[in-house]
Amino acid sequence: MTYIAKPRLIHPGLRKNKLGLTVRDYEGALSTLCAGCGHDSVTTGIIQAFHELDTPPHRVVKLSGIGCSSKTPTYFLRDAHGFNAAHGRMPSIATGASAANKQLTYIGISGDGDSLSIGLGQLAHAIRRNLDMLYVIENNGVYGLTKGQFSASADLGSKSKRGEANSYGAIDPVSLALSLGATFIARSFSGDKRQLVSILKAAIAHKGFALVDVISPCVTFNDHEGSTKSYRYTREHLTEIVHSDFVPLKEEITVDYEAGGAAAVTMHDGSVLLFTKVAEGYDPSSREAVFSYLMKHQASGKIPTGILYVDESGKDMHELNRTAETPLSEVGFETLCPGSAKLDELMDDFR
Amino acid sequence: MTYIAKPRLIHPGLRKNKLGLTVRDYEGALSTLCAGCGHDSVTTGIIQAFHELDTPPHRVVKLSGIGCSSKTPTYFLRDAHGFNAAHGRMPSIATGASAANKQLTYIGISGDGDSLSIGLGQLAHAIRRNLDMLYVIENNGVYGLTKGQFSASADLGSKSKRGEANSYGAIDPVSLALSLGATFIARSFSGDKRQLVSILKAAIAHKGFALVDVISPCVTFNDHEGSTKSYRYTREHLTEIVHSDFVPLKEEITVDYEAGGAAAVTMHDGSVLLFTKVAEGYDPSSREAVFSYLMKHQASGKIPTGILYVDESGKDMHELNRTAETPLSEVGFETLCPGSAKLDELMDDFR
Amino acid sequence: MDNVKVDRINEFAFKIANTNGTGSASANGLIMQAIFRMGVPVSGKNLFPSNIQGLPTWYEIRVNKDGHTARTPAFDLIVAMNAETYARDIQELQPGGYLLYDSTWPLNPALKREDVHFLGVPLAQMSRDSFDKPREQILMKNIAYAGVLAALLDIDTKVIDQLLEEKYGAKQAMMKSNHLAFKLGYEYAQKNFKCPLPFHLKAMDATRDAILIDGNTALALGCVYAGATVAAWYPITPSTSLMDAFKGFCHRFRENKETGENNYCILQAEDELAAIGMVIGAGWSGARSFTCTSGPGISLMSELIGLAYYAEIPAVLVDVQRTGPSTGMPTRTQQGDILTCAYASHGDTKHILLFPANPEECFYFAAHAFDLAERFQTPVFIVSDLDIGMNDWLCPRLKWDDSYKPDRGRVLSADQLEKMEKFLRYSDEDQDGVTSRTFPGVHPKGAYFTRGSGHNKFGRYTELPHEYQEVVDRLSRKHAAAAKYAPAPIVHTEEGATVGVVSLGGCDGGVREAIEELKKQGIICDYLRVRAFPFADSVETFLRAHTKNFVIEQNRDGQLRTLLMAETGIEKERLKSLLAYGGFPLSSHHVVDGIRQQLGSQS
Amino acid sequence: MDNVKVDRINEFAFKIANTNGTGSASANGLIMQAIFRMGVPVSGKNLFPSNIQGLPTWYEIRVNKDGHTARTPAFDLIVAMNAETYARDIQELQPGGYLLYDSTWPLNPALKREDVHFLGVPLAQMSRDSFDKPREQILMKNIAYAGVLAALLDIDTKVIDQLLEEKYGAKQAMMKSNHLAFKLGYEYAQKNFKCPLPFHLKAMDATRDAILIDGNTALALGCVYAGATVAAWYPITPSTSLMDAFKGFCHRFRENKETGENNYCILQAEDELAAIGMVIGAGWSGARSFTCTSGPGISLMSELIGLAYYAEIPAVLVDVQRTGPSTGMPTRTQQGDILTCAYASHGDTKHILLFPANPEECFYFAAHAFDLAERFQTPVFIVSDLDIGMNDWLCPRLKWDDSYKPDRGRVLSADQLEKMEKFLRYSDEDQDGVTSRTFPGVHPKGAYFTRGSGHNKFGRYTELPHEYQEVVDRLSRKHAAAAKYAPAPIVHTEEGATVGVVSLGGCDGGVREAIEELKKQGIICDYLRVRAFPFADSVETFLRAHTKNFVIEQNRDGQLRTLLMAETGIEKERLKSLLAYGGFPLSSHHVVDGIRQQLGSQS
Ligand SMILES: Cc1ncc(C[n+]2csc(CCOP(=O)(O)OP(=O)(O)O)c2C)c(N)n1
Ligand SMILES: Cc1ncc(C[n+]2csc(CCOP(=O)(O)OP(=O)(O)O)c2C)c(N)n1
Ligand code: SF4
Ligand code: SF4
Ligand SMILES: [Mg+2]
Ligand SMILES: [Mg+2]
Repeated sequence: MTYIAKPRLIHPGLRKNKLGLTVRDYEGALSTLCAGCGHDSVTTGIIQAFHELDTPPHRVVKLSGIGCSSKTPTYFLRDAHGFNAAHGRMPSIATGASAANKQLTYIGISGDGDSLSIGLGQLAHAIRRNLDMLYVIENNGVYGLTKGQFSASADLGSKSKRGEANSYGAIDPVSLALSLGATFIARSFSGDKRQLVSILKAAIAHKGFALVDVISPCVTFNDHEGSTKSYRYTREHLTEIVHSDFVPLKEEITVDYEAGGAAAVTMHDGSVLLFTKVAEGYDPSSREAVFSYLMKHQASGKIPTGILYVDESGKDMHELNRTAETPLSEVGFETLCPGSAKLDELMDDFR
Repeated sequence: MTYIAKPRLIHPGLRKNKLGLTVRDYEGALSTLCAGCGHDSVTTGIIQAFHELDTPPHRVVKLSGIGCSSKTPTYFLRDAHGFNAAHGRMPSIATGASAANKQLTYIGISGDGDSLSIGLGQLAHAIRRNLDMLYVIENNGVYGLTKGQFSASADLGSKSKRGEANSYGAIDPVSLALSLGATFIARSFSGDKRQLVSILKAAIAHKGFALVDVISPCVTFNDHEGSTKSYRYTREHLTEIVHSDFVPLKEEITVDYEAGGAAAVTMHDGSVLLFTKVAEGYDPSSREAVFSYLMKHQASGKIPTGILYVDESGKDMHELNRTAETPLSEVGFETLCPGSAKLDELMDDFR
Repeated sequence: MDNVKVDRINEFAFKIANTNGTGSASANGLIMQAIFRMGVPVSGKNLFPSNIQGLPTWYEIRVNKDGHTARTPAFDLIVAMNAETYARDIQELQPGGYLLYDSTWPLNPALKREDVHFLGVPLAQMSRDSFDKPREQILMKNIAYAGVLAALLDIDTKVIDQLLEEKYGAKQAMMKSNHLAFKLGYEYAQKNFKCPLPFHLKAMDATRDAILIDGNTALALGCVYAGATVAAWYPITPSTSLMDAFKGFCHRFRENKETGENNYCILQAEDELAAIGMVIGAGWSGARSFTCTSGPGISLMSELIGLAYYAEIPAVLVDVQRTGPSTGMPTRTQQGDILTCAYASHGDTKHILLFPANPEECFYFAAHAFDLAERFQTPVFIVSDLDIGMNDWLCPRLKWDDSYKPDRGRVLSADQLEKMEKFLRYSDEDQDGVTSRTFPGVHPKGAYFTRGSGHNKFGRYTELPHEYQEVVDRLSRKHAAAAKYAPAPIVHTEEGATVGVVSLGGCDGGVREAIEELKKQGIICDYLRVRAFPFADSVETFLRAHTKNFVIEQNRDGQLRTLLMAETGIEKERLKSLLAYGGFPLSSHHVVDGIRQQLGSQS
Repeated sequence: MDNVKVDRINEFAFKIANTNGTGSASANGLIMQAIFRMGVPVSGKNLFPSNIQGLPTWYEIRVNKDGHTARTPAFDLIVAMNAETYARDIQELQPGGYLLYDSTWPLNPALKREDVHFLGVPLAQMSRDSFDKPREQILMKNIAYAGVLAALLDIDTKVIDQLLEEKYGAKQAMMKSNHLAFKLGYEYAQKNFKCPLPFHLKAMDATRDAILIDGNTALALGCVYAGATVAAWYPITPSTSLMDAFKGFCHRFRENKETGENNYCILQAEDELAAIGMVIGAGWSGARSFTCTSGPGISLMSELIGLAYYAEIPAVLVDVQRTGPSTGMPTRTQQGDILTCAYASHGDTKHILLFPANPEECFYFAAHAFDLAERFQTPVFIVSDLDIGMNDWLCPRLKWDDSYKPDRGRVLSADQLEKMEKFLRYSDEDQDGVTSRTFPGVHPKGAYFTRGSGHNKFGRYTELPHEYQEVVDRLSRKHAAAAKYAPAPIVHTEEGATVGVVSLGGCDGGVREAIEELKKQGIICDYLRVRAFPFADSVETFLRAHTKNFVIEQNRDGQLRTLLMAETGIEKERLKSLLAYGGFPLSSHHVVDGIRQQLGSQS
């Protein structure tokens, strides 16, 4: 932690965070995505979230699979190690990286194809292990990089650019995660930066697997009339059923809220998540209540957004495995190797 | 359909079905599983179900992955083609077989390892396609064939034979299927043959994907004190929240039930599913209600059984694809090949 | 040397540098097709990035009266539409060549090259002045450079009119815009430059019986004609357009327009593991089924490929190769999967591979592949590549022999089964390596339990060494037997040849051109093009006939050479590698230089 | 010929035929360990089915004073406890051999063989008479035959007492039962048979510095000693016991008994694709990590193996081979994954393979594999097999050199990075093929974007041919460079040798025994055992020294031979295959017969 990136350039107008870094210091290479692609907005949100959380960029590990979405880790946190894995295999790579070094912050970026088709099994099992990471699905209902085939999150009946209607039902990552016991589940929209950033910050603070499904339209292949993942459709069907604010540990909690109208969840690191505007009777700590809400909204064609479910009590993979505090990658060889005397002793067991 | 198996041996005492076949004619090779293995009881249930449904054995295709459970297709319906696929890959093989011949009856047998770990993605997508098949998970919470490792359905804290406690939460195939939009979901217990057979029959009659999760204890590796998939534990924690009867199309419906106390679902082929004893307020046609029930029972340590969810309105893979009525494997080459004249015409498009 | 001093008719190459996502495909296609319609042999290579919008892309067009259509890296003219790549593009011009650029903005003087002619046309300006909508301005700028090219290269404008009529006949507004844009460019060039350039076109009659088609489309069409009904795949460049084309043809030929019923089933699988599973399931159940993929997909399919091999289930896999390893360069070509395909899967496995050299063979090999897969009850790979699969090639019109009957191999009918005492799945009574199979649902006697676990000739589980060996030994014989049924190598011998040249697939054009060139330079080569594995006996015969054989292929490790060493009796000393693996299609220059150099250094 | 006429001391073989799931392992282990403790070289081969209960299983024990521990198919004595396999078992006896059976039930007279001695012991009866619980009756029946064997073979009963004491010291009831059962058998034999048999044991002093250990346990221990901390796997026979052992050793050596904290992380993955992903993630992040699997797992891992190769990430994979293809015979041994491992993944890829021959090498090769993986930043395969991995082998005690320091290869520290101008991941300044890497979280300057897509030497995305080639060419040099660091071949030359013998892995014992035998028969062989790929130069030197080299391996297709042909300069005519692939460990008989036959047919 001693080698914090030096601020690159002095942009006099830019706010510095506690590390003295401006938002520019959290950026990456120039995007090569299509102009207007939702994924670029998500990138901006991520940059802002990390900046606001005062995270040292090089203590972050950013990973992805393959797809337009999976290219985006190059576009943020240039000082963080990145791993552009194979299609659908990011969760396992992240699991291994975390196993080797539990002290870093892990963020994975994936697409709906990457996560819900080829990578569904790995996603499900990362959830099951409650791997401590933020997992973002940049969900556009299509395979962007391979030019517009329907993905598994394409809604039944949604039209492709060529006019074909999708004949299969959608896999909804939110309900899926709920059924698999995920401990943090949220949905947002790339076009709603305010909400997105606050969700991302809470998700990063969450100890355990935080799934954030972001509807992120593909302007090139899925933003036309008839698509249910277009900017227009999404804007018209969004409903923020949970409005939450994330209050980092170090800030004083000054947010004003009526008693009864808000619920507060204390995160693992002591920061607080305030549910300030919650649909009536919504209980983000009850799987069944959340599932009910999802089903009802689905039936009425609405897309519920917000932090939909949180459970801060779950143990993460390392707690479950009782991994030592020192990252395994840093434990000295002397500690790891039992040495010749112990071997000699052990040999007697094999006689 | 003209080549129906001839009854093999005359067992005077055995009931003959409409095809003149006795239950013996639905058997297979001798089981090589451990004495007392739950899977053998499931085999018996399958034999009985097909016999009672008067299904011509050779019009059934039986498939499996790899595992003790996946060996069982050899033990029933010796006149049916069988396919012992690779570990976790049965759903895709079944999908292809069905694509080639939609007129056969498909039954897949899998294990919790085969379906919930390596095969999770394929299972999920077979559900999504609503592939018309009966899919049985013989769920024992362990990898039987590889000698007792925990599977993904092992409950948190369940003890292995060596005394280790499982540290991860279980993946419940029933909630998973619910979140994925499965159209028929049931759970049973290998020790409850009556219930199992009636569920299997309904599942076979169902048009679309029918998931039947059968708790099927592994006597060798997971039937000890401390296991939550043992015979004893299962018996003690079972609760039949839905008692249903399946009434095949051709039988007259004479079952007596109080109005309001039972619900009836008409299956695709016209047969009827009667929910005769239903936990108060249980609605097998509402995903959210079913999910609530599951969560509540899970919290109280109960294992709900019965036909938990049915939706006969869903289109199956072939309807979604509008596949021709004649099995593709039987369409004549003359029909398939456009011929030289058409080709010549087509060539002008490439100039 | 100034290559363009003398007039060269129908023998030159040019390329258009652009940014992807700007819709240049129709302009490029228009030019290419117009040349084709003028009866002049032409080929196009699309070098596009693995990205959707905003990165550099090139479209290379080669015109060659002798029909050489391999890629050439020697450009006489470059249309530089992408400021980002100006520097590189200018460097790639032949001395004396022409650079056509958009003079709306001034050209950086630092980029100037003394030995190159610069032709500035204010394309963006012209387009902005004539069209309103931003999108149209971008598109029409492209059509405008097509107009300039037409003037510079003497493209028949009547042909252009005709093409626009065919394309936009129904959409008058579009037609008008295109005409206008084309004219703007054409007239600007006529007015400002000396047209045509010293290299240009002149109508010929060399494409009358030809078509322009890409390999993926041709292969998809072959699958339709072969009677394939089940296709399962997962999208991956450069194989995606194959399934798109298959879907299009099925839509056209396999749908009952009255009932809406389909005589096909295309399954977009959740991944490649599932795709091959579906193909195997369908093949097992009696449908002709296939998948198309690229390298990463083959890796993912390997476990189930072994299952199909061992359980003896027909399957056709098209591997449209791209540059590996790993994700590699998804939009660049290579022949890097030869060994992977030949020995795919753990344990002792060997597969049948077909190597088409062009779209024409893609079409014919499709039917051949299904016949082999069903005759030998095993996976068959059609090993194509991005260059063949995605570029438009000049080919003879495809023909179909209506007397063709699919070779379904040994399949027992219900009647045959009814008459049999007992059906034994893997029993090889007549010792030809192939045994009889049955389809599910046909007859109870045909039932057996298909498995990838150890089985004996009766299809029953076994762990006995001799029973196990009996089956795998037969598989080995069966594989060898396929050599006689697979496409035979194409051999071209020359009087006085001193060296052999061996190659495969998409190398063919470049190699043939190089052999002609070498002959002019006094180096006479015999040529054998491998078209299948297992190798026909004639391959070894050819190799034996030369002390030195150059094995030319597009990968780093000389994979075909390895396979030849491993699977023929030839001494490896006779086999010299000549490799190209940077991701671009092979050009004859590379071959000529490579052979000369190797001969030189040893003579 | 009656093999057992003359007394044979410490030189014979016997086997116990049983049903799996009946708990015979402890009886068999007791016998085997007792012989070992008597100082006599012994080995055991467990031939078990892919099933949990009720199918035939055999345990073969060979005693050989000269230390030959390869499997032998010539049995002097068979304990026939499984009525189902009586017929087969009796057939497998040497003429003059002994069949020990349970005479509780009469033996079917049809099974009698004139040239064999039948020894009936009412084992079930005895056990039923002495024990109450059904489970105990079954188990003690086994201990009773151990007693019979002790008498027949003259096993030192004091050693047995000692072993039972060690095992059951704390459980007096168990101890008593075992003693009783053993005594029942022992005394019955003493009373009813002429003890000992003509072949029997006599204490020696040949195992003082030895241990009995299986390869999976030894390899797991090696991983602990090498400092591996992250292990990810998916259960598969025959690799499962490796991870079980690793877990056990970690439990013993890597847990902080006070805090309960673990200096390791074992992840049971959801499948093999995830297992290798985890290993790669951990290796990338700076932990020594490994997986163990068998053939099907390697197939499933192939895509990510290519990623690790191309992105240059260390990973150790243990392939405990079983009989393929596909699911094959999961409980039978084979060396069928050699080619699959060498070239795993699509595109141009080549990997480092180590071939341990026995548990001892499994232990030492583990540390070696991690050193190679980190030095060369690439996947390294330890190619073991079921025979080595799951059977107990007689080995010298394992030793550890405390001065060993792990070779972590080129890793830049925070301080080094701080001082650097710019870190370039794939830039090979000193041209030795290996470049510097960094771990995440260490220093901002160390950050780079790891990718399986085309990259240049700076680690940045590229689609340019020369940039791409520069990197893959270096990978090729890097692979070749590993030859010098990998375990060198073991060469044994003999004065007057006329042929070369080349082999690998678990064939070693059988081959060495065969070479001794052949020498007695006048055929003198030189022997080279390959221990790694890429091949050391000495491999080619050896092959060149012989016009005829027999390549002995356990697969159908001669995969080592193929690799030798492809990857050395040797003429293939010098390489003759001698294969065994039925699933049983290689025996010297097979080698002797094979070589004699091939020499005979050509001389
Ligand atoms: C094994 C494998 N199969 C297929 C591909 C081709 N491929 C690249 S990206 C992609 C889909 C990406 O879709 P998604 O994850 O939704 O990302 P998007 O581009 O829409 O952001 C596919 C199929 C691949 N790279 N690897
Ligand atoms: C690719 C692959 N990996 C691993 C295995 C080993 N394997 C065989 S069965 C099995 C697990 C079976 O568990 P489950 O499906 O629950 O079946 P059960 O034996 O418990 O009925 C495993 C891991 C395999 N056959 N193939
Ligand atoms: S193709 Fe779609 S997802 Fe990909 S960069 Fe363009 S807009 Fe974004
Ligand atoms: S090991 Fe378990 S699952 Fe397998 S056959 Fe025995 S009891 Fe059944
Ligand atoms: Mg997408
Ligand atoms: Mg199980």
